[in-house]
Amino acid sequence: APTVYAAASLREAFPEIDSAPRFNFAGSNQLQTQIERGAPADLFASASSTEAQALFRANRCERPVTFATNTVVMLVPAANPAKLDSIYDLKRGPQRRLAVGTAGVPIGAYTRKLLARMRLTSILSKHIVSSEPNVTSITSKVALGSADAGFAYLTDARAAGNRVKVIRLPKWAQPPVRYQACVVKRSGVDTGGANAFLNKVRSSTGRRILAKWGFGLPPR
Amino acid sequence: MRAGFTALLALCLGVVLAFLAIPIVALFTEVPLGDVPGLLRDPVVQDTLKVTLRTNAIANVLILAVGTPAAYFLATRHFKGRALVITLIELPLVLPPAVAGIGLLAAFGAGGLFGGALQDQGIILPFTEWAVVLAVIFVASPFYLRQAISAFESVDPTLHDAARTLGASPARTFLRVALPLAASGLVAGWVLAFARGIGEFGATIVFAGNVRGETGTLTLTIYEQLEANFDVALSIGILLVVLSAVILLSYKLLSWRRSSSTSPTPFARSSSAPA
Amino acid sequence: MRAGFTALLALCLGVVLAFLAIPIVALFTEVPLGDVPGLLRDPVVQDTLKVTLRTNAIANVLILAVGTPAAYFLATRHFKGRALVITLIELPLVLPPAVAGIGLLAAFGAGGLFGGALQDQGIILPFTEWAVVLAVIFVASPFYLRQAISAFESVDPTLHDAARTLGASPARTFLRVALPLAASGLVAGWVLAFARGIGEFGATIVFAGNVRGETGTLTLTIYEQLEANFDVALSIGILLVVLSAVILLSYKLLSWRRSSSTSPTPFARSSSAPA
Amino acid sequence: MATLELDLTDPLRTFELRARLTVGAETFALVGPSGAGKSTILRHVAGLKKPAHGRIALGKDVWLDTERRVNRAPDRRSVGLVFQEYALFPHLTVAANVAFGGASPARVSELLERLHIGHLAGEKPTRLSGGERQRVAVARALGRDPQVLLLDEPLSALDAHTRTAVREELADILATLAIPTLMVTHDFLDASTLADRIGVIRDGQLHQIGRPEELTARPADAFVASLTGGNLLHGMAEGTRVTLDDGTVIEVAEPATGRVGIAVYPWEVSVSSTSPGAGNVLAGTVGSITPDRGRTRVRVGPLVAEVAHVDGLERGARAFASFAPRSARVIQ
Amino acid sequence: MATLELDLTDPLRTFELRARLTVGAETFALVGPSGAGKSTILRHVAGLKKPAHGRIALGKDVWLDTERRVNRAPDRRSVGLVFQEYALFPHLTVAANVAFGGASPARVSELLERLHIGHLAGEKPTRLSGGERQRVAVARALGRDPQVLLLDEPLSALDAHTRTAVREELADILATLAIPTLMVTHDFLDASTLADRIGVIRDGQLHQIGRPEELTARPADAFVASLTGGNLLHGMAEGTRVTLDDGTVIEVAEPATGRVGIAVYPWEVSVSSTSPGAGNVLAGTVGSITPDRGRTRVRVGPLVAEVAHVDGLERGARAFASFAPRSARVIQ
Ligand SMILES: Nc1ncnc2c1ncn2[C@@H]1O[C@H](COP(=O)(O)OP(=O)(O)OP(=O)(O)O)[C@@H](O)[C@H]1O
Ligand SMILES: Nc1ncnc2c1ncn2[C@@H]1O[C@H](COP(=O)(O)OP(=O)(O)OP(=O)(O)O)[C@@H](O)[C@H]1O
Ligand code: MOO
Ligand SMILES: [Mg+2]
Ligand SMILES: [Mg+2]
Repeated sequence: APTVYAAASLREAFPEIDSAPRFNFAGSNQLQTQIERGAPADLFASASSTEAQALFRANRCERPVTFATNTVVMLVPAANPAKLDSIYDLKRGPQRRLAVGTAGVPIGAYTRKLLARMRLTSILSKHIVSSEPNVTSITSKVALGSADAGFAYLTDARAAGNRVKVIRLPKWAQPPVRYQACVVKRSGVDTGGANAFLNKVRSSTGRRILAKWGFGLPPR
Repeated sequence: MRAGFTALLALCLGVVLAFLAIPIVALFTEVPLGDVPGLLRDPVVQDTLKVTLRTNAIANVLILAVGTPAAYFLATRHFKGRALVITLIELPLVLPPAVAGIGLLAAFGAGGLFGGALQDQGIILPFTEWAVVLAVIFVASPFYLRQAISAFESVDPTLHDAARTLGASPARTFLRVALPLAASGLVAGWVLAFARGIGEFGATIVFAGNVRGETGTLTLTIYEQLEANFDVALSIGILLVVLSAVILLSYKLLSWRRSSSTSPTPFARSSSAPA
Repeated sequence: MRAGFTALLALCLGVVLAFLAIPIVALFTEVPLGDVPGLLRDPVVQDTLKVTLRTNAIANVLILAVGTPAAYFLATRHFKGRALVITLIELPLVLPPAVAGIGLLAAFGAGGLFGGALQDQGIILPFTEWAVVLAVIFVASPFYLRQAISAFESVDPTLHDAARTLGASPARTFLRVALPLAASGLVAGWVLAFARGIGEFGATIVFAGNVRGETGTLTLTIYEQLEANFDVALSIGILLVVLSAVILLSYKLLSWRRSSSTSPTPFARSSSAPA
Repeated sequence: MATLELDLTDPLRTFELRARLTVGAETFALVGPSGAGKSTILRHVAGLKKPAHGRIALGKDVWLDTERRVNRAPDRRSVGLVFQEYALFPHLTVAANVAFGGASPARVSELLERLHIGHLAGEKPTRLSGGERQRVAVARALGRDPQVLLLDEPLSALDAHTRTAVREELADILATLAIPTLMVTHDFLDASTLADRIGVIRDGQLHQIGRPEELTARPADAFVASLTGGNLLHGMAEGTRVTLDDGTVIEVAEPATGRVGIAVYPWEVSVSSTSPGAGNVLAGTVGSITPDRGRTRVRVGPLVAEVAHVDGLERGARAFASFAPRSARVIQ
Repeated sequence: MATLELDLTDPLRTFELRARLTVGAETFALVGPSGAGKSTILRHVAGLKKPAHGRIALGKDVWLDTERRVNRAPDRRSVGLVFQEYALFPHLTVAANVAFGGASPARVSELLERLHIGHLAGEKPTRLSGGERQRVAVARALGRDPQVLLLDEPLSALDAHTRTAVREELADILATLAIPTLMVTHDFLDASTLADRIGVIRDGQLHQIGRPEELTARPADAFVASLTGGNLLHGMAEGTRVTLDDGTVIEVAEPATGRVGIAVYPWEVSVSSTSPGAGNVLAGTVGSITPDRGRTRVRVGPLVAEVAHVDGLERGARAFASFAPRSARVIQ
């Protein structure tokens, strides 16, 4: 079975598509670094095009393909102690504690883009911001109540279940969140296995499962 | 005033105990304890448990097998630079695990000091099970070595001499005298090293990644599962707390039984810690 | 055959040393050492350094101030349940830091056991400097306590009795006899605790988050910069290695000078480890 | 000078300690086997251990009274305790050790001079010889000007030849102090040189109290007999005739019945190669022959004799040891 | 039985150890102050320490020859070593301790019986008394059937009263062994009871070798004089007249010149309250008066005397100690 390095946000969907591969879920940029450092990955599934394209340019993987899209949302703890009902609440009121991805990780980059479009960049300096290395730690901060709010993907909100509440963000502000996958180039790579898995992801079953977990789907 | 001093001491102890106990107690309040067994049957947890046990078993066997003779050498032989060697052995103790992970990558990773040579042999260490083993050895072995050296040092050297004049070779002296007499100290060191290895995170995530069924240990899984399956993460946490407490307590009971049956000074203050 | 035994021991030691030294050496080969000072002047690193020093200073002061009397109490008083208390104190040693972080959250986080009560007082711990301090105390204090207990235990109790019959109150006996005689053991324990605190990651990230200038410590920054700015991560890593080595070595030199000037038995084997 | 009175009961591990003593301005030696409870009594007096019941008073000053719930802390009792291994503070100089109890610098110098260790004032205890350490320990105990002095085996850590000198010196110091002094020792010569009275303690009980020569003259039990240097024989008594276990019949001074021990001192035994006509005679093989302080120690069978000459006797030869009936002290 | 020959040079911390000895089937005692190098010699013989130069041989069997680069490991030398604190293996039973050297179970039982500790075979050493431990240590050393026996202060860890009994027992064992035996002790009585010859060592040099009575008769130096129990006086000699440091003039047997020591044994000193006409007389204050083994020990000024009676003498009184000129042994 191939070894699949995938963005943390894919943690629920991928094993459901096929539980055979060995998975490594982490921040996309962390996985990119690991592959650059010789990690024995066969397939890389990134939460943005940046990481996959970087590997492709370095001739460390085949041409990346887009297989899913996602939506950035704001999460608040189920109890919502800071009483946040909209992102605009962050412009007012007292200092809040926010969990935001670091600029280097896809979710962090998307969040900053989104806030820029909404002209809300100031909230990153107004509030206490914890820089998180991947979506997992963002959602967990919110789920555990140590952050009053966090920015993550819609899909993570689903996974976190009833511990968090989703606050949708305007469609017009959404950056294009494109998940790209590429087959790794290295000696001993399991190209066959990697392609087989990638095909499963892009098959209709795969697309159905991705959709079930809240991902958007690129046109066929 | 003088009763005050003891009261002050007791107060400090109370503060310490409260502070250390509260988070552990709180852990148990967060999760429906009845669900724990079910959550632990989750295949992710099962995989993780297997990886953790396998890698730690290998690492601990290596630590004991190579570390014990090395510690004996350091405890009984005197040579120039011995202090430096011991400092080197203790260095990983004070090294942040992430830095240790970077160091391991720099040494054995692709493009690392030895990475190329290893790769030519077809050996890839980073992000494999062996990377976990190496990471655990690197961070945990100093705990064992340190305690083992002092355990061997505290064996009365005249017992060693006595064995030699009674016709025992150096190897037999080691096996029949030094080893049994240092045993409780060695076990104490091993308990610490084992615990440190089980809890290892930083060096592993950097050097081995978190590949399910391969390098994904219990501790890594806790971080990964914190988001979605908070209850799974907590269950693993509780499993680890209980495991740790059982190991610690059984070691205590063991050494307490030993010492109470052979203690030469019945009024010596009972030693608290595996010192 | 008999030369073989010593050779075997030396071989094991060689393997241990090589394995522990290689990653540390490799670390230095990875980064252009000339750039390190420049990288360390990066404002991110500066902020981080300040947070690390401030939080660790507070944590260490608290550990020493409260831990020392508590350890003295445990070392000199005998009461029922003492073994249990000591096990409780050692439990955080074997607790994975992430679990410790969850425990701290469960205790002091919003919605935690005491979180509500604290919040009513206007105290919110997560994402603040105090959360880092608590996390450091929780994971590091057992190292100090454990060593401090055994340091106080190894002070000959008849010296304590002697001080009392010479008219010293319990407090004076503690200050003039127990403290100076246990000093080197206390420092050894403190070195370990300090190092553990500086390297702390798991509990901090879970409980305190990574807020720049507030909870972003050196170790957290290493993880954060590992992908973004590997050279910065490495520079911090090297800074920490050097810092650790300096602390260890200066402690060794200190205790070596002490012991060589007052050692009662000139032929006692020189004690290696701050045991 | 006040008198130290103590009356204690304390259940120890294997027996109950009971001690009742009055010590004036004199030195009282507690002698007894290991584990008899000697050190425990000193710890009671110093306040380092609390007995189950009892009373300790120095004159009118009550240090302990379990009935009235009085129990002064050690630092509030005026005692000087010299510990068996001296328990000097290893991190302090000799002068600082002596000053620990509150002695002024002048008093410290005076004490050091008096004990001939003035030149060691700046040394650390670990660099001293056994005899020097002992002197520091005594100086430190005296530094508090105690009203009671306690010495726990003050000479046992010393070499055989240092011991003689230190013993005489200590004797002079104790003679000038004139405060109640309780001393523990294993050695009868130490006790008889240093103490005015000796109490023999075994299993927590004071079995015999008396001046050294009284103990030698009438050892109350086998322990005292062997402590004072006597040989011990066993047998069945019927009046003044005792049939020893090897069948020999001897005459003793005091009549007794049943199983008894017989103490015979070496210096009251004669040895010859031919059987003497009179007295009690034991035949046996000659064991070790040792010159000892102007006399010769010879072992013949079960008896050690100290005699002026051993003409014609050799190891392994047959010989006869004899002693007068009044030298055969009966021990029940 | 082979003879043990040794000839060693070894620079130690503060002096150079030099020892040249031949020990036949006898017991040789090394006596000397702490740090003299006694234990070091035993360690050399056992092979636990290598001297800088030298040769050790048992008959034709060469154990060490630094010139020929021969140096047998300790386990290949046939020695039994009884350590000062016995060094019993605390984790093994008494029987297992004795069997450690390879003795068969039958031999182990035999040794235990011979040393009267058969009933302790199953005990751990920590549960034994001092005397019992000593016996186990001897049994263990004998368990290897060594051709050389080494004893490092075998009695020093024992109580004064256990010591006498164990000493006599050990004397019997050594007498029957008949192998070269080297023993270290601080105590002259131990040495003279157990050993055939005594070597007095100080600062690594053997100062005097002889039988016990020879050492007493002619102590070679101040150390031997005090070891054998003598008083030591100092003064300036001119022929057979010596002016002591306090001004008293005495007569000695052998002529000498310059600064000398004078050894006088207590049992050759008489004491009286009036000045005797003849002999050497020292006046002084009476110090301690102690009954000691059938005699009385009295200190008068700098002299200790052992006399039969002290009629009319009291501590603090003035008295006269006298001794014959031939009792005043001159020490250069
Ligand atoms: N705190 C205690 N509680 C109960 N029993 C004790 C305590 N301390 C000592 N003992 C017991 O009391 C007995 C007397 O001990 P102690 O130290 O007084 O003996 P000792 O006569 O001084 O012996 P030694 O000559 O060996 O010093 C011992 O048998 C010991 O086991
Ligand atoms: N390995 C060594 N190297 C150098 N010097 C040593 C060594 N071992 C001991 N010494 C020194 O040699 C001297 C003799 O020591 P040794 O133990 O033989 O004395 P000892 O006569 O047995 O004394 P004691 O009666 O106290 O046991 C001491 O002064 C010690 O400092
Ligand atoms: O790569 Mo992620 O899924 O933004 O943490
Ligand atoms: Mg005692
Ligand atoms: Mg010695």
